[in-house]
Amino acid sequence: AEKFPGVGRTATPKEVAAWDIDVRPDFKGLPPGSGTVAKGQDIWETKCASCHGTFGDSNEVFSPLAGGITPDDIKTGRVAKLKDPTAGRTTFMKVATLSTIWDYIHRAMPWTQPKSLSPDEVYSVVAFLLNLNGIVPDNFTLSDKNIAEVQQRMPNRNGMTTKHHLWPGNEFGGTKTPDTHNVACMKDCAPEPKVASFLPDFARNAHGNLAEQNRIIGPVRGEDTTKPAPK
Amino acid sequence: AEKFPGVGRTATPKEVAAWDIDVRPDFKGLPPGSGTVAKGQDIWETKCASCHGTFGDSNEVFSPLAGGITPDDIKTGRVAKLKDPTAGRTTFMKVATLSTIWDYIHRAMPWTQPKSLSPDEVYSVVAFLLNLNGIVPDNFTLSDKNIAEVQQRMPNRNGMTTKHHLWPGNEFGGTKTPDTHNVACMKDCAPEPKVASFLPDFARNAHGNLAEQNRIIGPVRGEDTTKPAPK
Amino acid sequence: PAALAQGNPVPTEGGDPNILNLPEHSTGLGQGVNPEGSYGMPSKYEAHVKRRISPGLTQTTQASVSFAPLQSLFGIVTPSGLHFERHHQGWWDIDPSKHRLMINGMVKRPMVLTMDEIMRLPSVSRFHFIECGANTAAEWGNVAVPTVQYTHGMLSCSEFTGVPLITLLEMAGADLKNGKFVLAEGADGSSMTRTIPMSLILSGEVLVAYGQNGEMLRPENGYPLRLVVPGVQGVSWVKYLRRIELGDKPYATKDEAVHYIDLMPDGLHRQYSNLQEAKSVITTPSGGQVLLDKGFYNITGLAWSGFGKIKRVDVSVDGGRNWRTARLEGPVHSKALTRFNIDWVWDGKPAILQSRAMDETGFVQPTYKQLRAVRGTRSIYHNNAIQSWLVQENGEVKNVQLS
Amino acid sequence: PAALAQGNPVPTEGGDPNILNLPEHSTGLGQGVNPEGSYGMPSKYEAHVKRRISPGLTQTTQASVSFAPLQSLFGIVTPSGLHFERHHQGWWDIDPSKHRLMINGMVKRPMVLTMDEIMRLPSVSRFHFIECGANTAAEWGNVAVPTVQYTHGMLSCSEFTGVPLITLLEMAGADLKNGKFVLAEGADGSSMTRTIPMSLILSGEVLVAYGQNGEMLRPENGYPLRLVVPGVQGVSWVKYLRRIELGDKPYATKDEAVHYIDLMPDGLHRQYSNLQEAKSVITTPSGGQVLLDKGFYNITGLAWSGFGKIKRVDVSVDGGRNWRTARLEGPVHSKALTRFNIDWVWDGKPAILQSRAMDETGFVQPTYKQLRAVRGTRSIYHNNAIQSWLVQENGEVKNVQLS
Ligand code: HEC
Ligand code: HEC
Ligand SMILES: [Ca+2]
Ligand SMILES: [Ca+2]
Ligand SMILES: [Ca+2]
Ligand SMILES: [Ca+2]
Ligand SMILES: [Ca+2]
Ligand SMILES: [Ca+2]
Ligand SMILES: [Co+2]
Ligand SMILES: [Co+2]
Repeated sequence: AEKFPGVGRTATPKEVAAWDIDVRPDFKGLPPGSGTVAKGQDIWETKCASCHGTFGDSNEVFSPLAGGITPDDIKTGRVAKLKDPTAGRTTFMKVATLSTIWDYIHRAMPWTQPKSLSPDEVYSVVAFLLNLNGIVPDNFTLSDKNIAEVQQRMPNRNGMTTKHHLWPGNEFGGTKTPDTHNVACMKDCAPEPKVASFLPDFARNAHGNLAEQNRIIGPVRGEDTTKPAPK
Repeated sequence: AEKFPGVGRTATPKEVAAWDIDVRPDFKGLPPGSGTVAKGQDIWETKCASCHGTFGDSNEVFSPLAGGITPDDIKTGRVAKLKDPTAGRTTFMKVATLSTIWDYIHRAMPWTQPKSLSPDEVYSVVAFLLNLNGIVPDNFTLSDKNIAEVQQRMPNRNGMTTKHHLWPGNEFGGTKTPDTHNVACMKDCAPEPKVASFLPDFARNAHGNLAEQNRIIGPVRGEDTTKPAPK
Repeated sequence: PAALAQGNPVPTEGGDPNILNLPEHSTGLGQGVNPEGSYGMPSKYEAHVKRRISPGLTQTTQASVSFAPLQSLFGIVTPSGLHFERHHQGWWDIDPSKHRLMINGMVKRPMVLTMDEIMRLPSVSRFHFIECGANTAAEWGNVAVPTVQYTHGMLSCSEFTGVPLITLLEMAGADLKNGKFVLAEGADGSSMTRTIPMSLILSGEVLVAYGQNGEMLRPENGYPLRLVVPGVQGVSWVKYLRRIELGDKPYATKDEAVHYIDLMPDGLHRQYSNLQEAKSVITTPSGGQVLLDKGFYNITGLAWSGFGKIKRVDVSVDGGRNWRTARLEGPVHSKALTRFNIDWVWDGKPAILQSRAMDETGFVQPTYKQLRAVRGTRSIYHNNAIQSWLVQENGEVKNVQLS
Repeated sequence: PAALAQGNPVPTEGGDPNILNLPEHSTGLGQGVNPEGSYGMPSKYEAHVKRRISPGLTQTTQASVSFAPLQSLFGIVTPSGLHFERHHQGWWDIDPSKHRLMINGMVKRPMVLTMDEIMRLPSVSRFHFIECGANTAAEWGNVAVPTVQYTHGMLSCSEFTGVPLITLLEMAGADLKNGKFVLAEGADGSSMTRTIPMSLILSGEVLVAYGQNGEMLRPENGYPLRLVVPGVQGVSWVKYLRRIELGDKPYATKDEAVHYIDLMPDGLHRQYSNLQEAKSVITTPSGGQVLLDKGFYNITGLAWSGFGKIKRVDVSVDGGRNWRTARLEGPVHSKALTRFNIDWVWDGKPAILQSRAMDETGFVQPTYKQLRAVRGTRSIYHNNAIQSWLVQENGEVKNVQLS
């Protein structure tokens, strides 16, 4: 006998097809198709560049998608610039899995019309982005047949680790101990404290008048940041 | 040393006088003063009758204040009509303590202008209500001097008990056990149940359309009470 | 039952159009974060989930009540926007910077505190139910109202934050040896007064509260300050609290000498009947609802006791002949609502649903028969009898009482 | 400090005018119970207690965040109207009668359920915190924002009601031997996807939730259905949940392959870093607030851990040299906010306030020094370092970091 009679029904194949759109790192879920860099550029210029910039480098609507990658990164699978504390981080500097890009553009982009692109259009625009980042040549055609090979050129493909304590369960073989090991010392624990960082005076009002961000009663008030600090 | 330095201050005598207005059953808190039934009737007719009726018997804004009391009740201090399951219950049928009436009118009436009556006005209007209920004669003057005597004529002065389980603590010497002693029987506990009371069909829509009083999703819907029950 | 279409039919076009045709929210850009100064509200599809007034119950709106929609609530927290209301002289939105609390009576030093000062003191946060003493009053004699909103809706549960009243009394140098009763007084027109039990003050349970469900009390619930008297009927939870007086005798205030007194069959009234005994009610399925279909249902409801923690709740689907023990959501808080759930497969035949609460004192919620045998039918307050809901063959659920 | 007047001066006229002159609410008739169809709102005097946007943080409002006003909240419940918001492609108010949940992947029988059906299943109600993985991100390198609303306000706690996901997977005949990862997918424009840890599903902790604080989820929080993944960063609590897929490999979705990955000093990113480690923060007094006076204060704050219950919270007022253990409000719920309180008398001299949480695993919240020693300053996510607030002589409280 059913455990919950009357509740739920079998999904039809059509229904599963309509919603099961995810694409995994091993490319399970990827629909067949293909697209060229050139076609991708057309799509990009019509449907993407307004937000992301002609070269995927705009910071106006979202952080840059392209840039920061060297030919050597493509060889090693590690983006060297990620070690540079002063460098910005583009999407392609970070992402290890090409499936992620394909899947996300297919489900979510363009931002105002998600799911409006056909698979071939997605192949095209992904090809364009790969080209922008120097991963594939100008005349490249990306398809379900060669995408696994391109994955082998992803500049940060070796840039991920799951050796940490923050995944519940053993699936990724993370570490058993946390990163830090503070102890609950109660007396004379630290030297005389020294303030190393605080907001400069000129930023006093940068988040609006804090007097208006606290209740009008209570144990405290908000600082009137429209005026200099009282003596 | 103070336990909570900086928090709170001593109340001044003026402040305590302004707010400490309660009058207890032993008449602690009662301000001196007096008032006649006749003056009370004037006040009543100007300030009270519109809501409570000329004879304190209106049910329009609130349940009746006066009525239902016999001379015998005044003797025994128990209102006999309270045993009659068909009888309504007026304020003076129930109240045991005259202080309650004085205190409440003083703090809360007239409803739209609470605390507007002087002590003498309250004495007067209480005298009027006592007279309406046959407790004091027409020419009576109620005052702080004689109010304790009048208390001895309150028709339901012996009508209260604290012999119950519902006061936390021993102050009233209540009972130690609850009224009911159900047991958590699990199997074959009761005879075949018979429905003894339910709402008649004509009342189906008396509380509005119940379909609109339940969420539009969920395990259930609300009944469409604008239509007869489905078969 | 045949009366209602299945909620999830097998699709005729090879699929549910709600799946096959992607909705606009899957193919468009949604709204932005709420602009500064907005306060979030429920979905527009939740418009039916509202407090309601019981038709004809009161003659004015300022001495009146609005009932919480228990039939549509989950868990134990009552959203503050749906908290039941009970006013004796209307509600106010009081300027908290001008509100004061006075402590006087049998204290060494009568005191005045501002809200600022009260909020500087050591505070506690606790979940408690509040139930009007007159909750379920309409049902003492007979079935009178159709739904759990009207039968049990003068009931809510919140996380309250405030200062234990004992802290304030001690600050003022209270004479706790001779002081046996405390008067609490509000600042509204009625300046509501009630005698507060000393034992609950000494136990630290009574709070002078300003917080409710993480924010300040709502104006309808006494902003900026109310008394929280766990386990005791709501009328003692004095709103707009302005004064606390310590005395050696009880006060017999209007709402403990004319109302909130329980008429017994012998014509005596019980006075100072404060505590709410163990009680429970099934909220789904409940009166006025319609089951959509035969099959599996999760019966769910609420249990509570003014005497402490709920220990157990049993549920019957055959009008009290046989019972099964429900699952309680834990941790169970003392004097707080406790949510129970139990499985049920409805076979389409008539069924009578009941729940029966037991608290940590071992007290078991009574039947109507047991309760009336002692208290008759005219006592108005403290009706904690077991509620019966009749599920009819047509799926409609009726409020019924059994013989 | 001299800068501010005392809140409760000794009266010059022999009494506080707020006491001597009765306010209109003590001498008039108040408002009636709210009319049908209204939903209660906070006092007009609470207008400052609002969610806020951090200036310049995001370029759009639909891929953005609004912060909860932790500095003004009490207890552990976040009022739903003040719950923090985080959207990746805007929020929607979805018609729940058209919403569907699909279960597919490594199951015997892929399924479709309506909201009606989900709400018929056995449900549970539990308190859990939700914290954005990027909470406190701005502070990794240096002090960047002035108040606890902006430093820690991507944090809320609610009572969630829903069905354990494992119930649904079992219904669909899930292959729990080979199925090792679950994908959760939303119905919004981004159709947000995240890989959900199987261990938390098997433990029964992961919920398919529709209820939040007694009512339905708010539209901004995923109405009518969201995943609740206790202890895990908020991005996994997929809103507008439309699909659950069981698979044998992780999914590397955009928000676990491009964002919500933690950059380490060696240039490697940590992927699938899901849990929020033990953390705490003092909410009063906190940055941007001003103490009104010397004297007694109740230091209060919140502690939480994605690894279970909070065991203890210690507080320092001298920048971490000496510590005292705070009072915890109990019962303490697993993976829920826990409120702590501790007494403090401020002598008017500079003081540095810190709180330090310990969870039931024995893990102790780290200092900035300890955290940066392993993770550097560029990992964006999972900043759970001890927060320091400097109380200055003028009463103003500053967000500071110590060397
Ligand atoms: C109207 C503005 C807009 C348009 C047009 C648009 N995008 Fe985006 N795109 C965004 C925003 C905003 C985000 C970040 C969303 C978030 O926070 O999750 C984004 C994210 C992305 C990302 C993920 C980057 C990352 O690091 O997370 C990719 C890849 C992307 N867009 C590609 C495209 C492509 C391809 C198109 C056109 C087919 C396109 N976008 C059109 C605004 C836009
Ligand atoms: C505008 C209408 C109105 C006016 C005028 C008014 N009352 Fe009332 N009165 C009420 C209402 C309504 C209540 C019930 C309040 C409650 O529910 O707590 C009440 C309650 C009372 C009670 C308590 C009765 C009980 O059983 O609880 C007394 C005594 C009383 N009024 C006396 C007076 C007197 C004396 C005056 C005039 C000086 C007066 N009232 C003027 C409306 C009014
Ligand atoms: Ca069905
Ligand atoms: Ca899939
Ligand atoms: Ca002071
Ligand atoms: Ca007094
Ligand atoms: Ca009440
Ligand atoms: Ca997040
Ligand atoms: Co009343
Ligand atoms: Co993000």
